[in-house]
Order: sequence, then structure tokens, then C-alpha cells
Amino acid sequence: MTTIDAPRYTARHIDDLNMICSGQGGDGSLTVTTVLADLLRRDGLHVYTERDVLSRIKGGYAAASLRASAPERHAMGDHLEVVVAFEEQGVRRAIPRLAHDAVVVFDSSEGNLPEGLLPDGARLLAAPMGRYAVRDLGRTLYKNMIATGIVTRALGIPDDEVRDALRTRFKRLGQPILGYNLQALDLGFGAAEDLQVGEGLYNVTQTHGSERIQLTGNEALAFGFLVAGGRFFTGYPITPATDILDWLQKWLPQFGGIARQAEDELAAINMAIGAALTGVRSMTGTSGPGLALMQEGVSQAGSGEIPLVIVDTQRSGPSTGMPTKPEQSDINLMCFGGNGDFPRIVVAPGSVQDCFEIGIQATNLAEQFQIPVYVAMDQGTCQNLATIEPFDLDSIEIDRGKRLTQEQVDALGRYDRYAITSDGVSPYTVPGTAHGMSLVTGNERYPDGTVTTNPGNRRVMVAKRDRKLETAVRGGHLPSSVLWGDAEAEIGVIGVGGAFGPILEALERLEARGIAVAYHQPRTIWPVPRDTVEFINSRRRVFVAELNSAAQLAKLFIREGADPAKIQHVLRFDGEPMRPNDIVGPIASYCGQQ
Amino acid sequence: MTTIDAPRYTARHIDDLNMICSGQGGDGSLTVTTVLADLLRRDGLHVYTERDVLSRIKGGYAAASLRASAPERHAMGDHLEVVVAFEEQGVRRAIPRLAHDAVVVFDSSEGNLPEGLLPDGARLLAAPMGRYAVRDLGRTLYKNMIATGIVTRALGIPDDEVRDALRTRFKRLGQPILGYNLQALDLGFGAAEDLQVGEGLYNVTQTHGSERIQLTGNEALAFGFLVAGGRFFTGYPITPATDILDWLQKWLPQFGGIARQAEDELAAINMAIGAALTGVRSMTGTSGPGLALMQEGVSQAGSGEIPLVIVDTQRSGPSTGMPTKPEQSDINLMCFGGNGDFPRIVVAPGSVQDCFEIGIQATNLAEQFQIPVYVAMDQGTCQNLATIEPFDLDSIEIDRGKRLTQEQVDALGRYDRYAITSDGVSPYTVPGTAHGMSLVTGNERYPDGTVTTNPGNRRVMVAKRDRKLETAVRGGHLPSSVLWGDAEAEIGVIGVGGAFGPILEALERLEARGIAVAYHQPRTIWPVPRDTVEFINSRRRVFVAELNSAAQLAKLFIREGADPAKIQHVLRFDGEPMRPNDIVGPIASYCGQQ
Amino acid sequence: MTTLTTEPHVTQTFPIKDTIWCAGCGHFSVLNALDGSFGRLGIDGKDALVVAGIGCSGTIQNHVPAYGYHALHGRALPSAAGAKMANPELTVIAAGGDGDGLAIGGGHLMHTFRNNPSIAYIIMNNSTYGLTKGQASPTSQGGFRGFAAREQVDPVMLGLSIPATTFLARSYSGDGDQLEQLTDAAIRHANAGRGFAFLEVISPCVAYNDRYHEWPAHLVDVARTPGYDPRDRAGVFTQLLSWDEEGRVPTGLLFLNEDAPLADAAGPAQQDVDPASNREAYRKVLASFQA
Amino acid sequence: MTTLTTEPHVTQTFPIKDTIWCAGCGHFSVLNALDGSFGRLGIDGKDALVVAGIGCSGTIQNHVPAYGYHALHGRALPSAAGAKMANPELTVIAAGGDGDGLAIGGGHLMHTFRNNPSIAYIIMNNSTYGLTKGQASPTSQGGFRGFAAREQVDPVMLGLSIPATTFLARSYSGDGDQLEQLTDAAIRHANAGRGFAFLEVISPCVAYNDRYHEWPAHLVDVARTPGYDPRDRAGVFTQLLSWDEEGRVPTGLLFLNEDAPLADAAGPAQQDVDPASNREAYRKVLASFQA
Ligand SMILES: Cc1ncc(C[n+]2csc(CCOP(=O)(O)OP(=O)(O)O)c2C)c(N)n1
Ligand SMILES: Cc1ncc(C[n+]2csc(CCOP(=O)(O)OP(=O)(O)O)c2C)c(N)n1
Ligand code: SF4
Ligand code: SF4
Ligand SMILES: [Mg+2]
Ligand SMILES: [Mg+2]
Repeated sequence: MTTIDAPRYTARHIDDLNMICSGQGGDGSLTVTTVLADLLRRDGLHVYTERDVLSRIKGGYAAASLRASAPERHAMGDHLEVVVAFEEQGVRRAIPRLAHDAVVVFDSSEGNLPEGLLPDGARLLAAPMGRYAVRDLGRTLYKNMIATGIVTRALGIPDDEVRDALRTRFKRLGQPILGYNLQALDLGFGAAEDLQVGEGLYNVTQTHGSERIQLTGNEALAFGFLVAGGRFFTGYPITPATDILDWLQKWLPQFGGIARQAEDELAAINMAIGAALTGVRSMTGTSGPGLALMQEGVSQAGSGEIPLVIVDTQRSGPSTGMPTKPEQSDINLMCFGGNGDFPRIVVAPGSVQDCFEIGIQATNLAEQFQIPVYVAMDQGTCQNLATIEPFDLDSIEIDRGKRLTQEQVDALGRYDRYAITSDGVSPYTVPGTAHGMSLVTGNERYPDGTVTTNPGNRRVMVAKRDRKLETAVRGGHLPSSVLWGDAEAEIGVIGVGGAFGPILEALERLEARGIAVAYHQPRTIWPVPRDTVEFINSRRRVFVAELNSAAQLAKLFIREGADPAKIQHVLRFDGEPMRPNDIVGPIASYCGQQ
Repeated sequence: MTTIDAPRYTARHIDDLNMICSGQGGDGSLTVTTVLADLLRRDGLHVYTERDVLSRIKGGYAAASLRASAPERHAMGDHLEVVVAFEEQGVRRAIPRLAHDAVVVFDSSEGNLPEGLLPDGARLLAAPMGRYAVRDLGRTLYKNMIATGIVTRALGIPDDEVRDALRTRFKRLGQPILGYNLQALDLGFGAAEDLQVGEGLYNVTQTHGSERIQLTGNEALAFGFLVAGGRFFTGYPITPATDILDWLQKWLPQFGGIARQAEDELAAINMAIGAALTGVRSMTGTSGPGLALMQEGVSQAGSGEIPLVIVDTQRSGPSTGMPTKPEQSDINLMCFGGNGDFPRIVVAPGSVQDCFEIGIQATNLAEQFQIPVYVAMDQGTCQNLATIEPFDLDSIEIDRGKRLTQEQVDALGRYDRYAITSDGVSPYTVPGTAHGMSLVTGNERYPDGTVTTNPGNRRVMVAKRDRKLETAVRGGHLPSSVLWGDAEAEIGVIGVGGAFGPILEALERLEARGIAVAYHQPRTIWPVPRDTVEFINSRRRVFVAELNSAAQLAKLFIREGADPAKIQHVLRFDGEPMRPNDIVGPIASYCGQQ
Repeated sequence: MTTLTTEPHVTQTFPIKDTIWCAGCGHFSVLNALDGSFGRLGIDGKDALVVAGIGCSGTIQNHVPAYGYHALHGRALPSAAGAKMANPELTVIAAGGDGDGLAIGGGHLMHTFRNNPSIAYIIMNNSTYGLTKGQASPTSQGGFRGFAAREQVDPVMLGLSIPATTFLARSYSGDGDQLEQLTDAAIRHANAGRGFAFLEVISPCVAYNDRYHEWPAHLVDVARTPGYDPRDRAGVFTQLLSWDEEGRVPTGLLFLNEDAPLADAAGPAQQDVDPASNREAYRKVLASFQA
Repeated sequence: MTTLTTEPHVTQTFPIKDTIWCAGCGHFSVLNALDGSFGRLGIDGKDALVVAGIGCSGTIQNHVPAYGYHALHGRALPSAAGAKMANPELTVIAAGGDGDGLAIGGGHLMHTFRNNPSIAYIIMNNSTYGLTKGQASPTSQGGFRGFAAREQVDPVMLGLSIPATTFLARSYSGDGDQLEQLTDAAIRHANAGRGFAFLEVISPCVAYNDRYHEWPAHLVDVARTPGYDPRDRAGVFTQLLSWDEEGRVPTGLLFLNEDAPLADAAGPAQQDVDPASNREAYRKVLASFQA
């Protein structure tokens, strides 16, 4: 470790900045990264953020990470250029990931970092920020803006730009809070001066593209649902799904829609079903424990042929597990939960862009096929924030499936809610339509909706329901797989959601090392796409990267015909997000490299 | 069809009688078969019964079937020697299955059977039983005992034996009900005389073995739980699980135990968990819709390492489906339901004897491994009644796993509820034990039970939980597979529960046709037994017979390494029980026979 | 009991004759009253949705000239509330048994009282689980004993305990006239946007808990009780408690709160989902992500 | 608020210091009262099980010197009831938040009142979902408005509506003495086999719904209200309603029914499961299948 005596560093130009800010829950680490994200986004960089918090409101280790890069990134990198820590443990946790010339901004109110803790090359910017905040502003909370001032100086961002960003971000808080924050910022600038940061230690490349939008996967998905005509949402608070409810409660009413907090997940899914019966495009969202509770409702939607979108923002299980941590361990539950055999679709977005597109597609699919459609998210995919090009709002298509108008019903001699059709999908009416009255039920039924156990009818009805998926697959209606990297490579990798970003980045690094890899990103996981199975079976080796301990995804592919001998599992299930090196490592070593 | 003018038939001797009695729900068909079962069981025959009812209390087609045979049978045969029908539709439904010389007892109160309906060889015994009952006894209900009188005469059973059986069976009803029933019986005997049944049309072979017991799979399972020390059961009424609750409500209190109807399935499983925490051996039971609701609780038991037995008496799904009909379509839900990854065991009894043994084993396993253990039943396995040798009550073994005594706790320097152990199982204490206090939680936790998201701890804890199944497999603790038929045969068949009896019988018939078949009966289905996968992979072709449309069992084996190319699916999902010919047919045709 | 009078005149798509009920089941009367209410209230069945739970009672929707939904066991209320929220122009009627509505569905009942959606709900209380063959329900005393403290849970008392409650009534399958009146009143209350209209009908199960002969002596019609004021919540509670102690079970319109503000009647949610006509508004949303 | 006084003296196996709570959270007082009750009532923690739900409140069991179980969200009551049924000799205390106990767990609360198991239940009511960051709960008025008609569901009123209810109390985190007394009274009631003892504690969430400064002016202690009779169910209902209209929230022992028959105290269910000692009895069962 070196302490800084003089501004003897010349700023390194970087176009990929990885930063973490950590402290106790309530220390305001997230705000530091939010302000920086605003600034760097305006500089035209792509911004990506992650949170790492405990399931408690105040206290306990809490961190927010930020990546700002010229190329679009969907995950944190492996190395950290900037570390901001309000506590020593934050520094300790970051050490394994420090870049060779990392800047460490440390709140020394409770004492200095132990000598020798930081590796050589790292630059320590220590100041008693908490003490300054209490001394000058009366509340320790403002230390986060002092840190912000130090960091922005270290990154060579002009002070006025930073003040501007604060004003925009804290507008709603009003005076005097905004004023205190600005004062704290100045304290930070002062501290940076004392620490002789000079013109800055890093120089972050600016690019263009300020039209970009910045949002989380949860927001993108909810927005996709909205533009697809989604007008009804019910949920029950649960991390990390709550944001969807929040977002829709804000926006849906402005479109004549309804977003409602139900008394529990059973009510949530059954309210959504009730709404769907009236012809409203309807969605519910939850995470693992809530999804477990919803299983009877999903089976009901499958049996009764009721269109419904169900979002599962997966988190670490089993049971309550680690509620704030990412995982992909409800894949089995989505594909195989519910009692009895019924068709369902499970789609899995990777990027924030995917979340939007798949939000639209899922909403369409549910109604086209009168079927429950799961959107498989994970805590990272949900809550990490990215900067992307604005969505195309001009080519949104809505497909209401076989919804009958009054004229069509009138033209029919006889209307059967569950009419047997060659594509498995029966025309439907909604209440308000004359002569279209129907009986919808979760029992087995004749085409007219009356309950029966007639064995012949049963066979026909089961086959009819099963045909829906065949139709969806044959017609190319399901979100398609995407092939990234070297299509011809003998080595393949597969992963969804939180594995998407790390895999994309791993691809680049492997390419740089001369290892060609093809990345097959399935965006539908049930029914298992044929091309996924073919991808596996046509390569020499395929690494299936997933955030769970049981290889749920890989086993799903094996069940549907993938050759187990080709598959190598890359499993992460310790609550940490996947990192590019989790993928680079095993592939490189398979190729005989370290 | 021949009408009977004179007793020109000589009684055919049979040692395998298949009979069905049908009418409207409430007509008392089940009582007819019950009385006959009592009689034939006393004659030393093995008795097996099935019910086929609708989900309604009165009215609608309802039937009960009975098989009485010298060899033990676990399913109905393909042909019916005796048909009793209070309605024409009962005859019509039975026609495809009539034996060449079947006896058809028909209530002609509402008119005769249409001429030409019955095939040649069938013998019609028609009488206006309903009218007789109303005329002589004032209530149409008694027609079922008139029918009983005709049938027992047709089977050559002495009248006094029949009267005796009635007296025993209806003891609880008291006079005058018993008297009316006896009168009705006499009316039946009289009718038989008018119909010139003579000494009987069939002669059912008598054997010995009157020590035998007669019970359903549900009863055997509940009894197994009881003798294994099970002392707590909670359930919510649902077909076909309710019998378990009923039986245990009768017997458990006599052993200091508790069986309780909860307000719903969520309460049921959580009450059972609460009881388990006190060290009581605890079970809950339900069917598909209830099981879907219990999924969060199962995941909690998996996470918190709480011993719990969960019975799923599967019925036709999805959702409410066909509540009174058999299916095996919750296999996926049991093996893959619940959120997150956690170890669980799924066992699947075939015969009534299995139900008893596996009831004991499941109860032991739950506590040995502190894990949720599913018992996968199906409506047939649950409710069909069989006559078997009395259970061996002398060699019951109870294994309470690593339960610590006060002395053991006192000897410990430190007690950690979730101590890391090489077999994955941590020693446990129950409330009341000093210094053994523990924190049990569904969150991830340190060995001492305090909640944490520490990644290193997480990895260790996941691995610890996973080791339980490895230990169970390695130690041979799970119910083992049974091999029936010709062990060396190139053709194999696999099936559980309701497929067990039909397969066994199919084996005999195939053997008679010179086709050698090996039947592998897995009695554990999760974790998938290695020998099941090996069985499949070492044969030329394996027929996996199951009661669902999605081949859930076969796919499970494929997922775990079975070669899909070897497997041929035999699927029945129309709500009817599987029949021997469902298996004989495909195997014979595979072997080039018809 | 009563027999069905409806003809299959509204939709040709499902038969409305063949019920699964035992002859004499109390549920026939409820069906009769409900079925007739469409005509009496001039509601076109195409604008109505009847949501039923699971149980013998949970088949009533099959026989009413309206859209019908057979919900999950215990989930009739959230299903019905969801439908009403999504399309407030519909007449939404929920119905089911005492097991369905008070055991597994008990939590939803409490929350429906508090959320007060404008739906009518008819609970067909036979103090037993008919369809699963006679188990005790939350309104049964052990062994179906008595009339005094007749109920382990009295949904009317429960409703009184929740501030938002607006309409509580009870009737009896043996009293067709009162049942018709109260069914109409409940639907009218809901359709006027006054909130959740709760109607319990004592509807004996002749197969497992036949008490037709016992009920009449125990019922007391509040419409014939001088001074009974259904608007006085505390008074109603007190009166009901004291009747309960005497083994008497009140029927009629037991509680009514007309002072509560009317529920919003926003239009149906599904209107106007065409992307083209919403494009500008969607752009506003998009812009919120640029801030 | 108060700080923890307990030392980790009873078991060495888990730390009891580090709570997840924000400084000033009302839950500290509840913990303090509960923790102290073991000593005051002479209960050996080894013979007690504290079952908590999920929420900030749902971590209280980590800090009490007893066996602890962290149940599922909303399922503290059935879990606790199951444990008590299985071993009636245990002191069983359930605890959790208003979201846990009244939203997702509302159905179980009603059924626990009616089944009346001898457990104490402490609901820590902050009228919000603390752990999930401040959503409305069933006791919040829109935007956490008022004191009058303070609650959309008042669990005490709910309890009054159920015949089997035996003990209803309310306290406040700001009143440590009352809280201790009522905590002790609740546990005593349960341990005497008198049934379900329900204690609601107004326990403000300083992060999302901090109303410490507002509460004192609105609380009224029934112990200091002359003529208040907690044994008169109708009277209590009427009084509570009228206080509610005045914007006053009563605390203290609000309702007590000591006339109810004592719950059976059968011994622990797990005794004597040895196959050898039960063999003759099992044979009797076997014989029943030979009939
Ligand atoms: C989740 C679930 N649990 C249990 C059942 C089984 N079940 C069907 S109807 C019923 C109770 C019927 O009683 P009630 O609601 O009072 O209606 P009734 O038949 O008396 O009219 C039950 C428990 C089910 N269908 N679903
Ligand atoms: C089935 C399920 N749904 C949702 C959640 C998420 N969740 C955790 S705590 C909580 C509510 C907490 O509120 P409350 O019970 O009032 O406790 P407080 O934090 O206010 O003390 C919720 C909804 C969960 N854990 N499980
Ligand atoms: S069982 Fe009871 S509730 Fe069901 S139809 Fe028959 S009488 Fe009615
Ligand atoms: S968020 Fe509220 S309830 Fe939770 S610990 Fe903080 S103050 Fe207490
Ligand atoms: Mg009922
Ligand atoms: Mg709360």
C-alpha cells in the first residue's frame, strides 16, 4: 500500500469503470452510486448497477455497485477501480477484486485502515467523513455526499456538474435537505483537495448517447406489460418483486388500469384470474415463497384455460432462504409445479431490453393461448439498473388471440367455451357479450363447460390443451433463442437471466485469449426449445451456467433430450451474483489454459 | 342374448370372480360389494375392491367393483363375471368387459333391457327390485339387498351365511334397519328362486386363510404411521385423502396422539410442522389441490430441516380436475415443487402391504434425515380394498435419528442445531431439553441457527443438506426396488402405485403367451434409484406404465440418466384405472403378437 | 324444496337442469332465489358473472343464466373481487358453502369486508362439508349440536367487527319469500356501488345435517322485531349476542351502513389498450426513465 | 427505546444481542417485556417455544432465552398451535407483525380464536410492513392517516366477534410497565389452560410510520376507566366502538372470559412410541381389519 503525498499519478483513461460503495444499511451507499450513475450516464456511458443488501432496514453490511462503460455491459466486471467504504469490512470484502491501481475512498471516522491491508498500487483516500458530517451538518447521514464529492473529484468530473446532478436527483426532497447535501458535497471537494487528488486519478472517457434510458429489469418488464395492454396487476409485497407492484401502482391508474396490493399471494393470483375472466390483460408477480403459495392458482389457470402472466423474481431459497440474494432455483417449480398435467410457458429474459420485449410477448402469449405464462427473473435481472437505448414504441403488436366480437358470437350457431379445435385454442367471449355466456371451471368439462368425468371426453380435452404448446412452438410464437459469439465454435455456453451479462463478457475475454465460444441464450425455457437441445448435442462441450445448486436448467435440457455427457455445470448458489470469471475459469481450464 | 327359462346351466367353477355393481350415487352399490367381499373373504379368497364415483353425494353414475380370487390380486381383471345394475347405463358400460358367460343382475323397475343388448352367452337375471323394495319395505333403498340376495344365490352361497354377514356388517345400524335389510335379502332369495337360479350359476372355489385382514391402502398407510410411532396428523378434507384423517381420528387418540381437521391445507402443514418441532412424529395428507397449497410448507421443512411426512393421494388434475378419479400426475410437483433447492424423498407404495411398510419407513426416514418425505399414492392405491395376510407387528423398528438425550446434550461442549456433519444430519434436541435450545428457521443460517447470508457458510450449508440424500442412498435406507417376473428378460416394465397390480397380472398373461418380462417396481422415486436407471439401460425395451399424460415418471428417469430410446410410454389419463390389458397390449404387439 | 323454473333461454351453451344436489337440499332454494333475481331486478345475464367456490354449493353458477366461474376452493371472493375491479360495470355475485367461505376462505372474507368491493356474496351455510361427506365446518358445534352458540364463527358477527362493512343479512332456505327479497336487496346494494353485500343463507344439508324440522322454532325475523335498528352497529351486536344466548337465530337485513361513501365506479379496465392510441402516453412513461 | 437486558445465560448456542432492528423501533420494548416475563413468571426457557412470523417483528425469537422457531410468513399461529397440541406442557408463545398476523395470516387468527388453543400471541402492530419497506397493512388507513377508525381491521374487535375468545389485550411500546403486565397476564392465561391469549402491541416503526409523538394523546387505559367491565362482551364492543369514533384507542386488558371450560391438558403426544410396549394395542387395531 502507498499513501498519497503528492499528485504524482497521471489520470488513467478508462472506458469501463467498476465501483462499489458499502457501509451499514442506512448509510446511503445506494445514493452515492445513484448520483454517479446519473453523472456518468450523462457523459454518454452505459451504466449498470447492482445492490447487495441484507433483509433488514438499517444496519448490516449493505453495498451498491456501479459499472459505467462505453460498450453496453450487463453485469459487473471482475475488478473494481473505485471502492468507497464507510466501514473497514467494506474494504476487506473488496480486496480480492481490486484493480491494480484501484482508488479506495475510506471513512476514517472510527480509525484508519490497518497498515498493509491494501495491496501495492492501490490508492487510499481516507477522510473522517462521518465526523465531518456530524460536526458541520449535525447528522452522520451526510457522509455519503462527502464521499460523493471525493469520488467525483477523483474521477475528474467538474464540480458544477455534480451539483447539478444532486439538484435534479434530490429535487423532491426540497430545502433544507438539498442544501445540506450540497454542503456535504463541498466538504467532499475540500477533502479531495486535502488529499491532493488534483485533476483526478481516473479519466473516464466520454461518449455520446444521452437519449438513453436508465431502468431496472423489473421496471422494463412492467413497462412491457403496460404497453402490451396489461391493465391489471395484483401482488403482495416480497423482495425483489415489490418494485413491480410499486411501478405499476404509479402508472397503471393513468391508463385506466389497476394495480393492487392483495392480502396475500392466494388472493393476488385469484384476483388476477378474476380480472382475466373479464378480458383484461392481467398479471401477478412474486418471488419463491409467494410462488409456492400460488401453485394451486397456476394449475387453475392451466386447467380453466385462463390467460395469466406470473412473474417470479427468483431469490435464494429454499423457503425464506436469503431474501435479498439472487438465485435461479425456482425453475423446477415453474416448469413442474401445480398439480396435474397442464400446459404452461416459461420465458426468461436476460437483458433489460429483453425484460421489456418479453414483457410484451408474455402478455400476448397468455391471451393467445389462454394459458399461464411465467416470466422467470432473478434478483439481479430484476433490480440491477442499466442504461440502454430507448425502447421502440412504434412497432408494438398486440395479439388478443381468439377473442370473439359480438358480431362473431351472433354469427355462431352454438358457442362452446372449450370447443375442440385443431390448434388447441378455443374462441372465447368476455362477460358483456350476449349469447356468449360460458362456464369456466377448473374441473374437467365438456366443450360447453359442464363438468364431466367421461373418459373419452377427458382424453380429447387433455389432448386439446396439450396442442396449445405444439401450436405455439410450430408457429414460432415463443421468445426465440439468441446466438452470441462464434456460432461455429465447438465449445458452447448456455445461461439465462443473471448469467446473461457475465457470459457475454466472458465471451469477449475468452476470445481475447483465442478461445472461440458460442453462447446460446434461450429466452423460453418451457417448453424446452428444440434449438437448445440441438445446440448442446452438436457441440463438443457445453457449459450450462446457472444460479442454483441442483443444475435445474441443465437437467431440464437433459430431460428433453440433451446429451448429459456434453454438459459441464457451472453453478453458483452462494447468494453472490455470477461474475464473468465464473465462466471464463472453467472454459479456459477445459481448453488447457489457466 | 338368452333369456333363462330353466336352470339348464351347470355352475362353472371359478377361482377368480370379477363383479361390478352400479347405479345412481346413493343406490347402495358399494354396500352390495362390501357384503359380498365379507362373504368371499370368509371363504378364504383374496378380495379386492374399487370404487368409481362422481364428485357428488347422490345421483350420477356410481359403481363399485369386486374381485375375489384364490391368488392375491392387486387390480380388477379385464372381464366381469357378474354385473349388478340398477340402471340400464350400468349394463351398457359393462358390456365391453363382460365374460363370455357373465351373469347380469338387472333392476327392471323402470323397464326391461332392450332386446339384443346383451351378447350371447350372457345370462340375464332381471327383477323389479326397486318396485319390490318400495312395495314391501317402503323405501327404494332396500333394492340393494334384494340384489345381494339374487347374487349370493347365483354364486351358490348358503342363505344363512349371507344373513350372518349382514348381521355383522349392519350391527351398528341396529333394529329396525337391520330387519328391513334382512327382509330385503329374503325378497332377493325369492326372486332368485323365481328366476330359477337353482344351486347357483357359478361356483366360487373356497380356500383357507381366514386370518386375513381386509383394508384399503389409506388405512394400511395410516396404520403404518401409527405403529412407527406417528402421533400427530393434521389434514383438511379432500378426496381421496379424507379416509386417512378419519382413520387416524378414530385411532390416534387411543395412543395419546392427535388427529385434527385444520381450517385449510396451509394450517394443516404448518400445524404438522409445529408438532414435529416438539419431537412428535408428524404427518399431513392431502391430494393435488391441497398439495399445491402446501408447497411453501414443504420448502420450509426442507430448509429448516424439520421431519415431516406428507401423503399425496393423487387424483385426476389439473386443478380440481376429476376429484374422484385416479391419476399419478403430481409426481413432478412432489419431486420439483417448493421454491429453491432442498432435499426431499418421495416413496411410492404399490400394494396394500407396501402402504403399511412404507408408512413405517417414511416415518422413520423423515426423522432420521430431518427432511420432508412424500408418500405418493393415487386414488386406486388409496381406496381400493384388499385382503392380505396380517401385518407382522413383531419386527417393527423405529429409528429416531440423531435425537439427543439430556445426558448427551449435557456432555456436549456446545450444541449447534445445524452443526455441519459428514452425513449431512445434525443432532437435534426437542423443547424440554435443557441447554439444547435452538433456533429453527427457514432462512439460511449459521450452524447455531442465526440467520446469515455469508456466502461461504451458504455453500457449506447447501452441501450439508444435499449430503442427506447421499447418506440415505449409500446407507440403503430408502425403500428398495422390487424385481418381479423374469429377471433376465430383455423386455422390462416399470410402474408404481395404481400400475402395480395391473402389471403383475399382465406379467402372468404375457408369460402364458410365452413372453418373458421383468417388472422393476421402484418404491422410491426421488431420489431416482440407480437400479431403476440401470434396469432401463440394460434392457432392450422398457415399458413405463403410468397414470398421467405427460409421462412424468419416465421423464424423471431420463433426467437422471435413463436412455430415452429404450423407453416406451404406456399412459392412461382418462380417469379410469389401469387394466392388465393396457400393459399386455403394447408389449404383445411389440413382440409381434396381437 | 323448490324446483328450478328457469328455461335455457339465455345461452344455448350449457344445460341448466341437471344439478348434482340431493333431493331436498337447501341449495335449491338459494338457486331459485338467485335465478329469479335476474328477472326481478332486470339484470341481463350477459352482464353478470357468478363466481362460485368448490362444494355442493359451488355448482350453483351452472344453473344461473349468466357467465359462470367455478373458482378454487375458498377463493370465490378474491376471484369475484378481481373481476369486479377489472370491470365495475358487471354484476358480480359470489357464492359458496360454509366450508369454502369460512374455513379455507375465512381470511378472504375478512379482507373482503374491509376492502368493501361492490359484489354480493351468498354463503350457503349447512354447517357441514356436504361434498366431502359431512365433516364439521367452522359453523358446526361438535357433533352439530345446538342453536345457542350455534356457530363457532358467525360471519355476521365477524362482519360487524370490521369498520368498512356495509350490508349483512341472513335468510333461510325454508323461507322462499324472505330469501328472494334479501337476495335482491344484496344485489341491489352491490350494484348501487354501496359495497360488499353479505348474505348468509341457512341451507340445510339433508344428507349429513338435516335440521329442517328444527330450524323454524329458532329463527327470528328482525323485520318483525319492533325497534330493531340495522343501522346501529353496537345495538345490533348486543341484540345478536343476546338472541344467541337464548338459542335464537335472527334472519333478515341485520346490518346496513348507507353512510359509507360510494365506491369509485371507474370504467372497465380493459378499454383502450391499442398501442397506437396510447403511444403518446407511453412516451411520457419512457421519458420518466430518462430523468 | 429500551435496550436488551438479557445475557446469553441459558444456552450457549446463539447470540442474543445483535438485533436487525432500527434504533428506536417499537419492537425493542416488546422484546424486553417478553424476555423479562420468563424471569417474572418463573418459566424455564427450556420448556418454552417462541414461534415468530416473518417481518422485522419476526426475529424476536432470536433474542429470547427459549426454543425459537422462525415460521413462514403468516403461519406463526398454526405452527404454534401444532406445537402446543403436540406438547401441552410447553409454554408456547407466538409473535409477529400486523402484516404477518392480519394480512396473510388473518384467516388463521380467526380460526385460532375459535379453536382457542392455550398459547399467547403477541402482534407487534406498526400499521405497516417494516421489513419490506413501508407498504400499507390491514391496520393502516390509506396513507397511515388517522386514529379515529384507525384500523381497517381491529383484531380486538375481530376477537370479540368470535364466541370462543377468552383474552384480548392491547398495549403500547411506549408504556413498558403496562406492556410487562399484559405480557405476563397473557402467558399466565395461556399456561393456565384458559385458552388463546391475544395481545396487540402498538409498536411504532420509526423508519416508515413513526408516530411515537402522536400516540400518547390518543391512548386510553381501561384500567383507569371507571366502570369498564372486560367481562361484558357486548359492553366492551359498544365502548370500543364509541372510543373509536372519538379517535381514542383503548389499551389494557380489554376482554376476558374466564367462564369458558379449561382446555384439556392431555400429556405430550410423543410419549410411548416404542413398538414393544404398544404391541398389544396395535394388535387390537389389526383385529379391527379382520371384522
Ligand atoms: C384446496 C382444496 N382442499 C380441499 C378440497 C376438497 N373439498 C371440496 S368441497 C369441500 C368442502 C365443501 O363444503 P362447503 O364449502 O361447506 O360446501 P357444501 O358442499 O356444504 O355446499 C372440500 C373440503 C378442495 N376441492 N380443494
Ligand atoms: C409468502 C411470503 N410473502 C411475502 C413475504 C415478504 N415479507 C416479508 S416480511 C413481510 C411483511 C412484514 O410486515 P409485518 O408482518 O407487519 O412485520 P414488521 O416488519 O412490520 O414488523 C413481507 C410481506 C414473505 N416472506 N413470504
Ligand atoms: S350432500 Fe348435502 S349439501 Fe350436498 S347436495 Fe346433498 S343435501 Fe345438498
Ligand atoms: S423498519 Fe420499522 S419495524 Fe423494521 S426495524 Fe426499522 S423501525 Fe422497526
Ligand atoms: Mg357446507
Ligand atoms: Mg408491521
